Amino acid sequence: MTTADARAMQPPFPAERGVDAYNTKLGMWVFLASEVMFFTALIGAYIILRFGAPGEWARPGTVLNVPVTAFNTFLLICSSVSMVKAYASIADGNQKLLKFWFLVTIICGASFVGVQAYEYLHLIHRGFVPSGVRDGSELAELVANGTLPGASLGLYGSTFYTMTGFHGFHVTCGVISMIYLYLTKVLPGKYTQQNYGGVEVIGLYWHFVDLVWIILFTIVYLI
Amino acid sequence: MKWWLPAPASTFAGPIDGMFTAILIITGLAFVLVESGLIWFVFKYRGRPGQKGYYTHGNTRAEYIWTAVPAVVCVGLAIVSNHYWKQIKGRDSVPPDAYPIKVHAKQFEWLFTYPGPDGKLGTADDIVDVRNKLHVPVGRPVVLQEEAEDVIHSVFIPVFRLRQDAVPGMNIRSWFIATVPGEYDLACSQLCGMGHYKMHAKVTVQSQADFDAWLAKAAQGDIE
Amino acid sequence: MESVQHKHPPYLLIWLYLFLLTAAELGLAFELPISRNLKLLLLLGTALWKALLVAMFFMHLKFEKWNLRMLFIIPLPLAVILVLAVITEKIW
Amino acid sequence: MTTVAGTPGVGHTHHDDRPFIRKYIFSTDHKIIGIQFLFVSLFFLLVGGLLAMQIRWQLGFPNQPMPGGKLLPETMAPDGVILPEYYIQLVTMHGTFMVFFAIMPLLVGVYANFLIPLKLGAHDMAFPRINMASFWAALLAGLVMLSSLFVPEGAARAGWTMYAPLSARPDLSGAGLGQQLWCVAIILLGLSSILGSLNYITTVINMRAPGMTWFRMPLSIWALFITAILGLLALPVLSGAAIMLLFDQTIGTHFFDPAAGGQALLWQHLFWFFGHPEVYILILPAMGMVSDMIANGSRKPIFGYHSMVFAIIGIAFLGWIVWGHHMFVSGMNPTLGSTFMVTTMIIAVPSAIKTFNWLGTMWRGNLRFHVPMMHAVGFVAMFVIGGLSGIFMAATPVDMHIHDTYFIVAHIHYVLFGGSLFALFGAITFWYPKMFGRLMHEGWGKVHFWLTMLFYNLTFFPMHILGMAGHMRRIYDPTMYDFLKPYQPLNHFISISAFLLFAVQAIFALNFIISLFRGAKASMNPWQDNGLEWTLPNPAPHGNWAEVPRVYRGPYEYSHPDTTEDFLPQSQKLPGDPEPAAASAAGH
Repeated sequence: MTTADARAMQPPFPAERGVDAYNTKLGMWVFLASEVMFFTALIGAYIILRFGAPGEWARPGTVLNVPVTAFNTFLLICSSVSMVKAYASIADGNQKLLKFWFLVTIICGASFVGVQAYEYLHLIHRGFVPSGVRDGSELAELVANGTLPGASLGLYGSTFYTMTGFHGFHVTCGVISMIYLYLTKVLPGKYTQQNYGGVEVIGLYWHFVDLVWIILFTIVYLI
Repeated sequence: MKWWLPAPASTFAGPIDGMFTAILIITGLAFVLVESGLIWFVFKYRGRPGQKGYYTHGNTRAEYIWTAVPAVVCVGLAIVSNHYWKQIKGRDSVPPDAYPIKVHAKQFEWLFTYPGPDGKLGTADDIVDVRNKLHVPVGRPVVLQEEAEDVIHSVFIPVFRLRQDAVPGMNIRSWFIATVPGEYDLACSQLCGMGHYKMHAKVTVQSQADFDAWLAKAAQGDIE
Repeated sequence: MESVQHKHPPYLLIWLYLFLLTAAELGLAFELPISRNLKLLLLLGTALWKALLVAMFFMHLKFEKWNLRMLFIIPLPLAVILVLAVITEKIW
Repeated sequence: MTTVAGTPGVGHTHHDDRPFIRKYIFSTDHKIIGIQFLFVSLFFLLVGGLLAMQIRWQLGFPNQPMPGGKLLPETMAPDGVILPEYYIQLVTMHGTFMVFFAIMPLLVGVYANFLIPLKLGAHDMAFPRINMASFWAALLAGLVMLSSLFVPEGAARAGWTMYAPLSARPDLSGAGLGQQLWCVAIILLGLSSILGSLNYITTVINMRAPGMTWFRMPLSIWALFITAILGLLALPVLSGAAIMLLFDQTIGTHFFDPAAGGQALLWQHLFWFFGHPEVYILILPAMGMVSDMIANGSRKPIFGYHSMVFAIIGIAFLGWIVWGHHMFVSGMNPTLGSTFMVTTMIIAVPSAIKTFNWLGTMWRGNLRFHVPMMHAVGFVAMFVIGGLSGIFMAATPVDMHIHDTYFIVAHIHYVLFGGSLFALFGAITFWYPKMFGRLMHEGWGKVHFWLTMLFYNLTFFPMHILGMAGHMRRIYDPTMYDFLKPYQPLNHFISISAFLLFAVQAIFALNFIISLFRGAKASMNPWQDNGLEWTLPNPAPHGNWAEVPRVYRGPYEYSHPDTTEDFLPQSQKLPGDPEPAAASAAGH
């Protein structure tokens, strides 16, 4: 037997370790990776369409109500920090603080959804709809008298409602799951200093939703 | 029935058919090599009771070879492809003196607009919307300016080896030089609705004189 | 999970940081008389910085192993490739 | 066998007293879910096949009444003659069913579910309930898609690639509800695939048995793992695109509407950004399972295990940057076209490596031609043709001529039928005993293989000739064109071959069904394989192992010089083997 043969006969045996994350946490991270690609499709379409838009894009603040949404952004950031405080509390074994911070998170999250619903209603009332601008509405007049560039408003409506709508959907799902966890796990005191995976995992999801909003707020409302 | 590509009728046919043949030879060799190896192994190493296989986990040198050879061949093909691709579809490939014809595609017909005597599209003497009849002069660059009204269509002229989608919202230029006078088929090759199969036009390649005569008649409304 | 008193990052400070950055963004978007491109760059930079803060501290990526971080990093170049490639469509 | 020491405990002790509905219908057992996927996707394979037969009838016998066509309603085929609007529904739904509801779930739904825990020595998936949800979402998606054939205006009509704006405009395509149901079904399927993928990935990373290091995983698991990553990252893009398309159809958005500034090519970019990884989702698991079957049939270790793994990873990586080769003539930026052409040429290399390594595995082997091995060798032979014909399309100038012709149709069927489906016939036969405890009939299996091989080639090889002549895809009546008229006899021939190909699949179906009840009882390890799954009784019990198995070596130790037998199971301890550390079994 030649040396090459002998080398070739060594079976491949390197040893290594896993990623040191328990199943649900790893599963959530994997899920978030796929969420990144989902929002890539939506945000990517927005960037691409805006680059190729037929006319000038409406300036920030002309269609959307930025102060209200800035307040909403603030709410979501607060809910993120309260979520991480809830996590820190139970990691230190403090049930009482966990209940408090978890509830704060739910309230902030639910308020975010509420404010967004209000924003949508208001926008639709002004005539801003997914297909662009409704005929005979307040915004249609602005387009007619030339204060609002009209050529790209169809794309504006399409991308705005799709992106923020799906973000809102994610927030809603998050709030519902948190309410469920609050009633079935947090209030009965089922999370302990030894077992608080659920808080960490829902937290990961919640922070991710917050992270997406940080990007969306900047590129949709401010640019 | 021919067992080969259609008879060529444009200058693109040369390089494209040449590349087709070259790839056919290369892949044919690979095909024969692999399949004959497979068949040979199947017979030579067929199982016999009481015998064992040769215990090996591989051979690095052999693997290097069969990684490198396909890599070199593929990169070579890529270089050749890119060379011709730039000539055919490249950014600046359209000859400046090319004769422009506007192609307006819609469900389910082709409307061709020819420039009038001034040789420019978009002027008053254009012969507009000639239905399903593409006439081109032989031996002269022609550039199709393709646009679509409703959905995506695709200009496909097999004898020219020419294919280019016409996309709504875009104006796409696609050029060729016809070499053989005659009557050919132009087909839509992108599914465009239920009438897709019948969206075809006749291509007539004719001498410059015949073409000019036809154009003069077409200007009078007689496109036959 | 071991039952020791954890040392946590200063979450409230990060919250303040995020709050200030958001305020800065709002100011940038409306008030500053600088060129549009610079504004764009600054806004995107701030947004990415905020996103990074959330990912690093709130999602604890700073404290995870590299192979877990990879999970989150892998999709990002794909996203960039997709957007950049398609954008060239309108620029070429 | 030299020694039985270290063989893990088999024979599950606890009595399985779950009620029938929890055990077989709403089961969380990965094996049952895999079998559920198997039945459901075989059903959709049949649906797709029936649609294909109608397509072939129209092409081979244009405008003649189809036998049995009178059963179809007036809106599809009055007097049995297929209408053009029904024909484009046929091509659309054939592609959709075969890609999304037959091949993909057959490869991923069935075998990722069935094999990953069994081959890695895990009790079940990481998230059994999510796994169950994934199955039911897929079934629901399939039923929604099926129902779209029966709505008033008929099913989606824009081809399986659903190019906008045709798909986005009911007034232009002629189908409103059908197109919407297509989008809904695809979004549901995306959800199902993502749930499945996150399960597979977590399981592979976290639930491997002690000693099952990354490079001791069978290639089937490597392929399924990488496939899961592709699915995880590609499907959301399709879902996003389908959502935009659905909104364009229903609430009046303008993503793909050029009149309002939308971009028609955006759909193509998004679709193929998903679609090209999808292509590898449809072939990588087949490659992995073929590797297992070829090593088993050759009684030899796989040749170049590491380069096989790296080839899979390389394909997966390159698969993300070649999507534009579907769009060379779409009006895409030609410089981008050059880039995609180069990457496409390069992706041929890892496929070549795999092919040569399979040959290397058979070289100096002691080949056993059981039915799975025959299909695996058939896979290699056919995949080579499909792979090589891909090079013609990768060469951009040549693609100008053969794009959207039957050359492409031939190529995709050589890869998906000659490739994936042959691998699947082999895989079904190979793991049948572990699923159902019985063997499929060997003789009929061989008859099925040879007849399929024959008619398959008679069906699809002549399509290359048609494609070279310029025969377009998706046309209802080729006799409309002067340049295609001479080729009608060939179309005729292809159609007859296709009918025969379909007919001989009855052998497989009958063999599959009859063997369920009458097949010979299988022994624990009928193929004398090394995988962990063969240390379990047939069919494997719920929870798989009473005691987690330990793994001492790689998966392909056939004809090892130290043993008298020509196989050496992964969990069999030889005297010199060190005990594995328990580190990789984290996550419980």
